[in-house]
Amino acid sequence: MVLQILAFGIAKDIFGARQINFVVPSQCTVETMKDLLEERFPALKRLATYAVAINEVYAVPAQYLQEKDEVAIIPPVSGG
Amino acid sequence: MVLQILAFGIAKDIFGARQINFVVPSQCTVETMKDLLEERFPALKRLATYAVAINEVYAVPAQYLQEKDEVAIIPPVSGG
Amino acid sequence: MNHISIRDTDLKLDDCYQFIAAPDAGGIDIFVGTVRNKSLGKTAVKLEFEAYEKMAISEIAKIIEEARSNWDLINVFVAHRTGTVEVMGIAVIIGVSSMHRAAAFEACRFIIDNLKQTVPIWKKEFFDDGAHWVSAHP
Amino acid sequence: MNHISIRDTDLKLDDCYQFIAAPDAGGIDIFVGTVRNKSLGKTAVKLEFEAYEKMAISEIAKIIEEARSNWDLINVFVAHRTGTVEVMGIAVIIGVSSMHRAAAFEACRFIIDNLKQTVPIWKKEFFDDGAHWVSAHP
Repeated sequence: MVLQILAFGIAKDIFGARQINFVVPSQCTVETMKDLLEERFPALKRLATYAVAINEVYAVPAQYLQEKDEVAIIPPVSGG
Repeated sequence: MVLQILAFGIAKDIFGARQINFVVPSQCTVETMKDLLEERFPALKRLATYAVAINEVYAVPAQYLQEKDEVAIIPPVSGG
Repeated sequence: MNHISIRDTDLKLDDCYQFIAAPDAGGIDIFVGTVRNKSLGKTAVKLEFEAYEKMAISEIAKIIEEARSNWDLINVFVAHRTGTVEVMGIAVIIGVSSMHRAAAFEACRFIIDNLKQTVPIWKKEFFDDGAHWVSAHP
Repeated sequence: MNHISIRDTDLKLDDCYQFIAAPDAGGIDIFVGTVRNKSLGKTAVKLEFEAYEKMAISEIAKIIEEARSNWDLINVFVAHRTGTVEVMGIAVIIGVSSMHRAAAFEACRFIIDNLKQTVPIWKKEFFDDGAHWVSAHP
């Protein structure tokens, strides 16, 4: 399936876009998606850490993704 | 000697004036002055507590008073 | 820098902010004490504040010095009203800027907590059916 | 009541104060985060903030709900900038009113501390010689 993945902060710089289309297996967890993303964008591995949000909520690694989900890459936040 | 004693808050109401002249012995501590004041103004004894300031600094009971001192009665403070 | 004032006219939040803002400030904390509409379960109409002004200023200065010895502060602002303050009116403003927000929060709270303990200012509460000096009696 | 906003225009302290002031408030605490002129020992020129706005608002709402479950609060105001903020400009304002000043101080600090941990907002610092996303790398 094709995920539309939003990127913010340094992740947007790494992707070169605010949003990318990214192909993943149909049964795909957050953890698997991160592995695949890091293969395509190795610079992600150099981040201090980064989280994934699904439909505006922080996701856990074992969570499964759906094609219609709003997926977002959340690099270390630094507001305030 | 004659002390000029400033009064604030409820002490001003008890004295009936913002400042009174009050006669004390020439060798007079804060403690003695308080005893004499309470004889003349028994309502002072009903206060939760009250402090004495000499020249704008909180005084201790054993401190001696001078005729030129700026003496003030400080009932429980309630600013803020 | 420190600002200390005791005044019988309206206190302005912006005066505080303009004084304490600084290019090296990482955190600014401001406490505002306002007049409540209720006290002791009764409806308060207004308050009157009376101050022993010279001593109040020197006691506030001592509190600020103690705060500065405990925390690394940039600017400190303390202003307190005298005279009549209506419900929701501002009785006191304390503002602190620091490189670090924890210091700003802790110092601001330290200053208001100590101000309430030692600074010679008195509050008289007016109700529909009378008035009393706060904390005067046990 | 709660106010939460993420906006690309100047944040006003008075907007915060007007929102949180209340006749039953015994204490009001306001935290203001401003842009510092120094970071990592270098001179900062400006900052840019980017937010995942919808999620930032819902994460802030969660923090406020947690604060309200810990302390008895009247009104809570949280506003955060996006876009370019110059040195000394206001990046964030948190305001809390409560019956009790301890609650106002503690809740205000809780909210800013948590906001910095979980709310999806990112800060890019611009120096004379380049720029970087804060906290991105170890």
